Order: sequence, then C-alpha cells, then structure tokens
Amino acid sequence: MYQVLSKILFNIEVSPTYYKMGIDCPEIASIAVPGQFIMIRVSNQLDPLLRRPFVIHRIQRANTGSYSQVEILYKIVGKGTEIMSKMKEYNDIDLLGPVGNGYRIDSNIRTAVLVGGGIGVAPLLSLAERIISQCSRLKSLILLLGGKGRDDVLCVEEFERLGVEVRVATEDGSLEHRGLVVDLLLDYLESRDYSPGSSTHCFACGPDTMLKEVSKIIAEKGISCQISLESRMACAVGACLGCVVRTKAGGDVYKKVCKDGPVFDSNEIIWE
Amino acid sequence: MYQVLSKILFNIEVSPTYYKMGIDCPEIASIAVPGQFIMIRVSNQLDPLLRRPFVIHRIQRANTGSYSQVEILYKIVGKGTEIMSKMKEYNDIDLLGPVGNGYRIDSNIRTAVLVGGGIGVAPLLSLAERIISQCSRLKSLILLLGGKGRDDVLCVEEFERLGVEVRVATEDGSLEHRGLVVDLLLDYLESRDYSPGSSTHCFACGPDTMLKEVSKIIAEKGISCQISLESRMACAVGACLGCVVRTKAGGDVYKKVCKDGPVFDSNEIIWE
Amino acid sequence: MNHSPLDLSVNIGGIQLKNPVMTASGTFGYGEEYAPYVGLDKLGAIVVKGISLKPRTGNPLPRIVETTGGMLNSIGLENIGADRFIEEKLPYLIDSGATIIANIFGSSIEEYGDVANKLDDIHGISGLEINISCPNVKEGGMIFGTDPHMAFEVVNFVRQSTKLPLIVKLSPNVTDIAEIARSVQDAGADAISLINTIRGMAINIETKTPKLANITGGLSGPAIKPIALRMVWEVARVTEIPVIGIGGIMNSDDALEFIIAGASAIQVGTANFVNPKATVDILSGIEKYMRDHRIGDIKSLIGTLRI
Amino acid sequence: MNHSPLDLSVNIGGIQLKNPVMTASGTFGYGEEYAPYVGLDKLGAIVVKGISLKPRTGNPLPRIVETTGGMLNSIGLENIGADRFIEEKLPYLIDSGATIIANIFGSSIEEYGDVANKLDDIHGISGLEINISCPNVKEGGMIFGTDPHMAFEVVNFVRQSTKLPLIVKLSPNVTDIAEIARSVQDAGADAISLINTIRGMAINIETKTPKLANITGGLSGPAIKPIALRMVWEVARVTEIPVIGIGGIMNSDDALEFIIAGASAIQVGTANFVNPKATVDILSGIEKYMRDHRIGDIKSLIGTLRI
Ligand SMILES: Cc1cc2nc3c(=O)[nH]c(=O)nc-3n(C[C@H](O)[C@H](O)[C@H](O)COP(=O)(O)OP(=O)(O)OC[C@H]3O[C@@H](n4cnc5c(N)ncnc54)[C@H](O)[C@@H]3O)c2cc1C
Ligand SMILES: Cc1cc2nc3c(=O)[nH]c(=O)nc-3n(C[C@H](O)[C@H](O)[C@H](O)COP(=O)(O)OP(=O)(O)OC[C@H]3O[C@@H](n4cnc5c(N)ncnc54)[C@H](O)[C@@H]3O)c2cc1C
Ligand SMILES: Cc1cc2nc3c(=O)[nH]c(=O)nc-3n(C[C@H](O)[C@H](O)[C@H](O)COP(=O)(O)O)c2cc1C
Ligand SMILES: Cc1cc2nc3c(=O)[nH]c(=O)nc-3n(C[C@H](O)[C@H](O)[C@H](O)COP(=O)(O)O)c2cc1C
Ligand code: FES
Ligand code: FES
Repeated sequence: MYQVLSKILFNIEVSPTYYKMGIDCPEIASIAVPGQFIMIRVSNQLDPLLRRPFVIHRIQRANTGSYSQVEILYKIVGKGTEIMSKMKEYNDIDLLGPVGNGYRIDSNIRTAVLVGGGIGVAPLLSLAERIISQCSRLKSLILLLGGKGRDDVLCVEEFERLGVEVRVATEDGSLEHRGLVVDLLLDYLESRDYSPGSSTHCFACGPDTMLKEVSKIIAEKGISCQISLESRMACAVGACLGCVVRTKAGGDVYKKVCKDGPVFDSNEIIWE
Repeated sequence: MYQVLSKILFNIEVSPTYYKMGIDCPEIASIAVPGQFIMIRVSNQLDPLLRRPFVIHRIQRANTGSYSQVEILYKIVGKGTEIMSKMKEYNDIDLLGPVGNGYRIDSNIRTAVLVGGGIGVAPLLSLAERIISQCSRLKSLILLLGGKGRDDVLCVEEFERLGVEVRVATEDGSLEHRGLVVDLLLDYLESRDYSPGSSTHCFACGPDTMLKEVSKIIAEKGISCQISLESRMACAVGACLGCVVRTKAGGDVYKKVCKDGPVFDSNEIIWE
Repeated sequence: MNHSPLDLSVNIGGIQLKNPVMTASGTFGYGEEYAPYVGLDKLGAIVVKGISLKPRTGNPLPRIVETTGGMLNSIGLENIGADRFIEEKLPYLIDSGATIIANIFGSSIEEYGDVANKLDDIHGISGLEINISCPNVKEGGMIFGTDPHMAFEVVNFVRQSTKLPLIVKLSPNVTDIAEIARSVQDAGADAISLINTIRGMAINIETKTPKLANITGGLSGPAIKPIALRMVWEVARVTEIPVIGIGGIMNSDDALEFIIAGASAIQVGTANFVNPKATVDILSGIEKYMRDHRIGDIKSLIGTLRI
Repeated sequence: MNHSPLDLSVNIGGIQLKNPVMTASGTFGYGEEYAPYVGLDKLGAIVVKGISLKPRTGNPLPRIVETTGGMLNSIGLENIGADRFIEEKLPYLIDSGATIIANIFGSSIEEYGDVANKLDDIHGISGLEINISCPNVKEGGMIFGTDPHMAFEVVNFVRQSTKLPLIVKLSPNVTDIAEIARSVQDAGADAISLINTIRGMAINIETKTPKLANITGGLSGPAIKPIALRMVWEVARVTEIPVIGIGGIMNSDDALEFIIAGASAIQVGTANFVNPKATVDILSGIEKYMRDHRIGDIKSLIGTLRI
C-alpha cells in the first residue's frame, strides 16, 4: 500500500452528478486488482478532514505497456465529492492505495453475472476486463444494471464494447425495465440463460438494501456470490475499527471492511 | 458595506511571495476610498474559517468610465494567503466591503509624504492617485519605501508613473539606502525638501514597529500624520471587539480598528 | 401544503419569538452593526453583547486567534455598561422592530442583581439572558457556572431582582451539564441557553508566548458543534423549561440538529463573522426544510430525536 | 551547530523514549497496520489499542462521523483481549524494535488490576497507559476519570498490581482537570497523558436519528486542539510527574505547542488517518525546529512558555 501524490489526467462529468477521474499513479495501478479501492484526500486544509474511499473503476495501461493509470467513477453526494468534481487536470491528488481485498476470480468461471446498482457499477468494469482476460472457459458474461433513472445508468457502452450483455432496470422506467435490478436477477435466474453450478459466479456492488436482496436470492440458488460493501472509514488500514461489519466467521464477529473487505462472500455477512 | 460574490480578473505574482489580484466588483469599487479594506473569504469550507482583511490597493475604472474594479496587493504569510495565491482568474471570490474609514484627504495639502514598509505600500498607491486628483495645490508628493530586501520593495514604477518621487531603503542594502525607512524619513525632515506647516501631511502604513517610530518622529515635528493599523479581526463590522486598539480619545479607551480605523491620526494611538 | 403559511413562532419562557433564530451575545454587537446585511426585525431575537453595571475595558490584545474550524476569543466582556447601552444602543434596536434580549453579567452576585434590576423597567427589553460563565471575583475567581450551588445562588438572586423572563446561559466547562441545568431551573430560570465558549489556548512557537494576551480564551465555531449538541441533548432531556441551542451553528442543517435534539430556539454566533447573512440564511433554510418535510409548525419538530 | 547531533530523548516516568513522538491508543492499531508507512522503531513509542482482560466486540455501527475539523468515534473499545494481544500482536511489535506501551482499561477497579497484572511480567512491554475514561459498570456507569476520588482508587489499585511504569490517561470531560491530575499523581502515577476524546454528538436531520448508533461518541482531531493544549498547560503547572500531550496534533508546530506548554512527549491520533506518515513527519519537523532554533536537547524546550 502506498501514499502518493499523483497527477490528475482528466476529471469529466459522464452523467449529471457523476464524474470519472483518471489519475497517473503507476505505483498503485501496477499492483491493484478489481474491487480494491483508494483513499483520496480531498483538501489540503483540515475541512473536510478524513480521506474518502473510492473503488478502482479501471486500471489502464500507459503507452509503455505496464499499468500506470487508475480511474475512478464517482457521484457527488456531499462536500468531499463536490470538491473533487472541481479538481482540474494536471493538479496533484493525494492517494492511499490500493486498499483492501478485491474480487477473487476463479479461472474456471463459465458464467459470470455482475449486478450493479447506481454508482455500484464502478468496480464492475475492471472486474469484467479481468474476468475476460483470466477465465479461458468463460461462456457468458452478463451485467444487470439498475438505477433510479436513465442518468444513473452508467458505462453501458464500455461494457458492451467488451462484449458484455447488459440488461438495465430503472425505477422510473426511463430506460428499459421499470423496476429494480433484483427483478432482473430473478428473471435471469428463471431464464434458460442461467446455468446452475459451481462455474457460475455472481459479483455484486450497490446499496446495502440491494446487496441484502441479492445475497438472499443467490443463497437460495446456492451459487457463489461476492459482494462489495461500503462503510464509514477513518484509517482504511485496519487500525481504527470504525468500518467493521458483522460476519458469521467464527460465530458473530466484526470484520473490517477496509482490510478484510471491501469484497466479501455474500453468505459471510450478518445483515442488520 | 456589501457582501458580494465577485469575479477574479487576474491574480499574478509581482515579486517572490507577493501577489496582485484584480477583482470585478462595481458595488465596492464605486464607493471605496483609499485606506478602506475588504474582507475575503478564502475557502468555501470551514478551514480556514475567518475572512482575511486586505486593504484596497487600487480602485480602477472600467471602460464604461465608472469605477468597477478593485485591486489588492498581498504577501503570502500563512495558509489563507497561500490559498489565495492559487486562485485563478474567472473564479468567484466572496468579499465584504468596503470596510472602515479610509484616509482623510485635506484638499489644501501642498506636500504629502507617504511612508510605506513592505506590504504597507499597498494602500498608498490609490492614496497617491486620490491626492493627485483632489489636491489642486499639491507641490510635492514623495514616497519613502522600505523593505527587507529588493524583493520587498514593490510598485516603484507605478508610483513613478504618477510622478511621485520615490526613495527606497532596504535592510540588506540590496536596493538604494541600506537601512530602515525611518532613516529616510529623518533625512527627509532634515532636508530642504521638507517644508513645515499645516499643508504638509504624512501618511504611513507598515509594521507596528515602523508606525510607532514614524509617529514619534512626526509628533516631534508637529505635522499631521495618518497611519493605517493592522489587527486580528473576526467580524470587521464592529461587533466582536476583537480588533481594538488603545487610543487617547477620552482618556484611554479602546477603538475598533475595523470600524473606527483602520486609518487613525498617529497622535491618537497609545503604543504598547 | 407547499404554500400554506408556516408557523415558526416559539415561546421561550414567556418571550414570544417570531422564529427560533436568535443571535448569540457578543457576536452581533448591538444589532446595528449587522443591519446592512440582516433585517433585524426578521429574526427571532437579538441578544446583545454582555452588559455589566459599569463599563468595562476588557482584556489586552491580541484577543482573537483562529483555530481549526473555530476561533479563540478573550475579549474579556468589554462593554459600555448598562447606562450607555440604554441611552445609546437601545433606541436604535427598538426602532428596528427587533425583539431584544439583554445579556448581562457581574463579578459578584449583587452585581448580577443590580444590572438585572436596572434593566427591569426599561421599555423594549423582552427578556434577560444571564451569563454565568464569569469569574466570581469575591470567591477567588471561581466561575459561577461551574458549580451547581453557586449557579443556584446567582440565578435565585437575579430572579428576585427582575420580573423579566430569565434565560440562564450555561458554561460547557463542566463535568455534568445536566446537574447545573437542573440547579438553575430550580432557582427559577425560565429558559436555559447553552453553550458558551469552551476554554482553550494557542501558543506562538516562535516567541514561546500564548497567542492571546490573556493566555486562555473561549473556543467557538463549528469545531465545538458536536460538543454543544451533545450538551443540549443532555440538558433538554432532564429539564422542563425551554432550551436554546448555541455552538458552531453555521447553517440550517446545524440549526435543525439542535432543534431535533431538543432546542426550542437556537443562537448564531461565530457564523456571523464568516457570513454576515448567516442568520437569515439559516432562517430560510429552516423554512425550506419545513416545506420539504411537510412540517407546518416548527414546535412539532422540537426534541423529535428518535433513539 | 547545524550538524551536531540532536538529543530528542525523553524519560516518561521511567520509560526511556528515543524521542517524544508517540502514537495515540486506538488510532494506530497494533503498529503493524502502519508499518508500510512508518518505521515503528523510529518513534518514541507505540501505544497500542486499549486492551481489556477479555475480548470485547464494541458498539454497533455506524461508529464514525466526520465533523468540522474532527471526527466522532464510538468504537466502544472493541479489542481482542489481553491473551490474544500477547500471542498474536506483541511478537510482531517486539520484532519491529518499537518501544511498546500497552493501553489498558476495565469496567471495574478489579478488572483494571487484573489486566495490569497480566501484562506485568510480559517481555517487551515498557509501560502501561491506563484509560480511566471508561464507565465504571459497578457504580452505575459513572466514569472513573471524572471523579477525583474514583480516579485515585483505580490508579492506586493498578499501582499495586504492576511494577511497570504507569501512565494515567485523563478524560477531558471534567470541570477541573488539574484536580484529577493531582489525584492520580497522589495515587502513584508515573506520568499523565491527556486528553482523551471529548463527548459529542451528531444528528441526521432526515432520519432524525443520531449519526452514531451509540448516540454519542468521542470527538478527536484538530478541532479539539485548543482545549487539549489548555488542559495540558493547566496540568503541567500543578504536577511534578511528566505530562504527555494529546489532542488534535496534526503537524510539528502543533506538537511543539504542547511541548512548550509543558508536555514531555506527545501522542498523534486522528492525524494518522489523514496522513499515515504523520508521526514521522512530526518527528522531522521537530528536528528542523530544533536546528533552526539551536536547541540541542528537546528537554530544554519542555514547559518554556513565557507568560
Ligand atoms: C470501499 C468503498 C468504495 C467506494 N467507492 C465509491 C465509488 O467508486 N464511487 C463513489 O461515488 N462512491 C464510492 N464510495 C462512497 C464514497 O466514499 C462516498 O460517496 C464519499 O465518501 C462521500 O463523501 P462526501 O464528502 O461527498 O460526502 P459527505 O456525506 O459529506 O461525507 C461525510 C463523511 O461520510 C463518509 N461517507 C459518506 N457517504 C459514504 C458512503 N456511501 N460510504 C462510505 N463513507 C461515506 C465520507 O467518507 C465522509 O467521511 C465508496 C465507499 C467505500 C467504503
Ligand atoms: C486592515 C488590514 C489591512 C490589511 N491589508 C493587507 C494587504 O493589503 N496586503 C497584505 O498582504 N496583508 C494585509 N493585511 C494583513 C493580512 O490580513 C494578513 O496577512 C492575512 O490575514 C494573513 O492570513 P493568512 O491566513 O495567510 O495567515 P495566518 O497566519 O494563517 O492567519 C491566521 C489568522 O491570523 C490573522 N492574521 C495573520 N496575520 C495578520 C495580520 N498581519 N493582520 C491581521 N490579521 C492577521 C488572519 O487573518 C487569520 O485570522 C491587512 C490586515 C489588516 C488588519
Ligand atoms: C467574540 C465573542 C464574544 C462573545 N461575547 C459574549 C458575551 O459577551 N456574553 C456571552 O454570554 N457570550 C459571549 N460569547 C459566546 C457566544 O455568545 C456563544 O455562546 C459562543 O460563541 C458559541 O457559539 P458559536 O460557536 O456559534 O460562536 C462571545 C463569543 C465570541 C466569539
Ligand atoms: C478511533 C479512535 C479510537 C480510540 N481508541 C482509544 C482507546 O482504545 N483507548 C484510549 O485510551 N484512547 C482511545 N482513543 C483516543 C485517542 O487515543 C486520543 O486520546 C484522542 O483521539 C485525541 O487525540 P487526537 O485528536 O490526536 O486523535 C481513540 C480515538 C479514536 C479516534
Ligand atoms: S477504516 Fe479504520 S479499521 Fe477500517
Ligand atoms: S473585527 Fe470585530 S470589532 Fe473589529
């Protein structure tokens, strides 16, 4: 894990209130795996004080061939992300990373179902890229994507360019299916596209309510599911015990989202 | 007095650690007088919390003819000025002003001696401009300017362009007289340039130690001297009583630098 | 509903306020200073700079230091005294249509009583706020507001010196704020306001001297908000009289936190320095929140914290 | 002089430290977590997360809220207990070459004694820091550290349970910190550290619930620095044993303020979260100050405030 002062390569609005930032940081890019995150210091002053966590959206190769850029996808929700949205290219940004444990990718995967809710799509792009490059037996890679409205449905083109099949649900019906992404999951699991078995894996990221639902549905099917959790963080190194989540590991113990996660097996979590 | 969100027109380094900022604010420019100041909010966040005071360096006419710009001249000394130095043109800046009482310019002035120490030169430029335009009997306008080194001696050209005679002292001798600006004042008062009497006025701005010295010297000569004081400020409207200075008005009472000043008659002040 | 009139009025121990947004003593002068920015009659009340019987010159300079998210002040209760307040400052305030609360203090119990008594019959003053964070000179400098018995004594004495509604302003520099609150309630306070500033210090490492001439000063501003909010909640839970929340309120969200915690009104202090329109901005933010949440009467929001 | 070696060593009640920069309990885990950023053997000491006799799961979530210039935490002293600390965490720390101080607590006087006793003979521990900001479960939740008599009792009991140097960490939530400090000195403390966090609160105005599941939490970070500094100064003036300054120290200037106010060493807490290299940055900043000011021995700077 590194602390680096890196250059912002770009910082663009991709949809109202959603931004994508590219950062030149070979130290982090070269060792990061999908699902890991970075901690960004949003101000040189002491308000806001704490760093903000953002999952790595994409890990990019520079011209030379080795990984050197990371991208994050973020939504303005408060003062930290507001400040970030005003940062300019060539400016320095203070990063800590890569943090945590990313998705574990079983090279025997034949079917991968990615489930993303809103900004939860962020880690799934680099995940899709890695699955494609690492799973030689891959037959089907499908993304179920949900959002409140059409503006909250991000990166569809990028996924399609990778050959991922994308199905979309919006709560207001402004794009494709009107309803929740869990509807898409239920539909999928009932359809003939779905092939049960140990070579089918599910990966989900999104709001807690969605993850809880997805976990329940998946548990009934008995297939493996990795989910990416969010939690309020102070240190992100496992020192402060601020970010813990209740898990079944050894009965009922807290695990640290920052260090033991943010990716967990869905059946590990005790939902409140 | 107004609170306005104004556009920065330029913000340039004029000498190492010294900057000049131009701001488009007709509300303030059109009513400001030399010696008044503005309060700048340096961050939208809450650190730094308080506004910073800066005296008006210049009041400029826009093309249309009415005053619409103010300029400030500032030195980086801490975190607020550091942040200001990074502000960009076209950005918004939150101002309060014009604050306080400026220099009172007697239209009968024949000789005006301006004394500036370091950044204390800031208010003297607009003052010189006003004296020139308002005092029809003006015979002699002289600026005595001091600084640690040559980099701390600012605006000489601007004054000379106005026809002001500029004499410079630097502590390290890197420019003109090696020594203090008070040396220049003493010399001047001994010279034949100096004409005692009620039509000679002195105006000074600089560090407290300098102002104290100048006040003492001037008091002995019995000529009128207005000095511009600095003090830690919170409100700048006369409400918090944080910025007071001991004066002889009515015995020994505190006056508010922000509201009763920042310009005072030198013989009013009780120096600590 | 969106256009039905909102009821923002609150009653603070007998003082009827248009709305719960007041100014904090010592941060708004005598109102006049902020009149270019704020319609004084628009606010719930103006609490003026602390007044003593005789004028006081206050502490030496420097009196102000900025800290992270806050500031220290050691003004030392400089003020023009009750007589000049009545003659020079009150008429303007009355003319402005503002609801006026006089903040008072003394360095002995008797002095508290004297100034309360002096203001008792003055037209235009709606209530008194007594600042018990002052050192009791007679008892060797101990602060009235840090000992429940002394707090009782001073409030009890002032209570007998005035018929005006009495707000008692508490010092946060105590182990158990609820205990002090109960004492002053028992002594006859009509309302409680809190918090005053928290004692703090800053040092210049070059000169090795305190940054304030008075060595220590009072910390105010957003830095102290979490502490203030906790204390307001602790006090509101155990008292029957209205509580006024003070401490680091910068915007309407902050104000609403205090109201939900149990404050019937709030005071805005340091925020005035940062944003001279803070009080009116807070007021309109509260109105917006009420509209958005379909709250017709602010009183129905007070103390609604769910725990 | 610029190149002569600097003496940064200090002795804290029998614990010899290389330099005055320590980590604050609960903000640096067991050292290991920050090893990628900081040479653990470079610091004065590592104070580990608070240890109780048995493991504790701590409070429900959320446990963390950011505030202006600070943060509230309600971790609730979650920890793995003394046994697992000794088996799983201590060996790494010993290997790293760090000077190790164990922060301990209990919910009864006896429990304090038990954990002190358990760590007494453990190789590698240079001293104990006892956290007396914990509720005394037996006495109905009252905090040991807010009553001078209870503070005396607990320190006195621990004193008899261990031969290790004993640092007592004070709670700031009191009226008179100097009084508590004198009590623990009388009870046999070898040093005093302060301040622990200040109780605070934050409310979500949409849900009308506290932002922390535990309702209140402890405020730390630069927001509290002025209060911490004032308390360190008040305590250092009236005690003979060394004082360790804690609270909002973000950089070497902050650290130097505490040393000038009378602290023989300092602890860095919340700053680690913002800048994982904060401790070493502070250390080199102190060294630079000493060079710039021609101070050869840090001890000559302690308590040099001129008032
Ligand atoms: C492991 C992880 C990965 C994340 N990845 C992304 C991402 O890729 N894109 C994205 O847009 N968001 C992501 N988030 C959420 C993101 O961290 C928050 O939206 C952000 O911290 C909000 O900061 P703010 O200052 O704008 O909001 P404020 O509400 O002003 O923040 C106040 C405090 O709350 C914390 N906070 C607020 N919301 C969240 C949240 N949802 N999760 C954790 N802490 C929060 C902030 O970090 C800060 O400490 C991630 C969160 C975690 C834990
Ligand atoms: C009426 C008036 C006019 C001024 N005009 C100018 C000017 O034209 N150009 C210029 O460069 N400077 C001027 N100053 C000084 C300027 O306000 C300070 O340099 C500036 O506030 C420093 O802010 P900082 O955050 O960089 O420093 P910091 O040291 O980080 O500031 C900390 C706090 O101390 C206050 N402070 C620090 N130095 C001073 C000071 N010298 N006077 C008053 N408050 C101070 C700050 O406002 C802030 O509240 C003026 C001061 C006053 C009172
Ligand atoms: C400069 C200044 C002067 C103050 N003077 C007084 C006073 O005279 N009487 C009083 O009761 N409180 C006084 N206070 C305390 C404020 O009224 C208020 O309780 C405190 O500042 C906390 O609120 P804030 O964080 O919103 O500023 C003063 C505060 C400041 C900052
Ligand atoms: C997340 C967190 C956990 C803490 N845990 C402990 C603890 O276990 N024992 C203890 O004595 N103090 C604990 N503290 C208090 C710190 O050691 C320190 O006293 C306080 O945070 C003030 O210092 P700071 O402002 O530098 O953080 C904790 C503080 C934080 C922020
Ligand atoms: S954020 Fe500190 S332990 Fe996870
Ligand atoms: S700065 Fe507040 S009275 Fe002058």
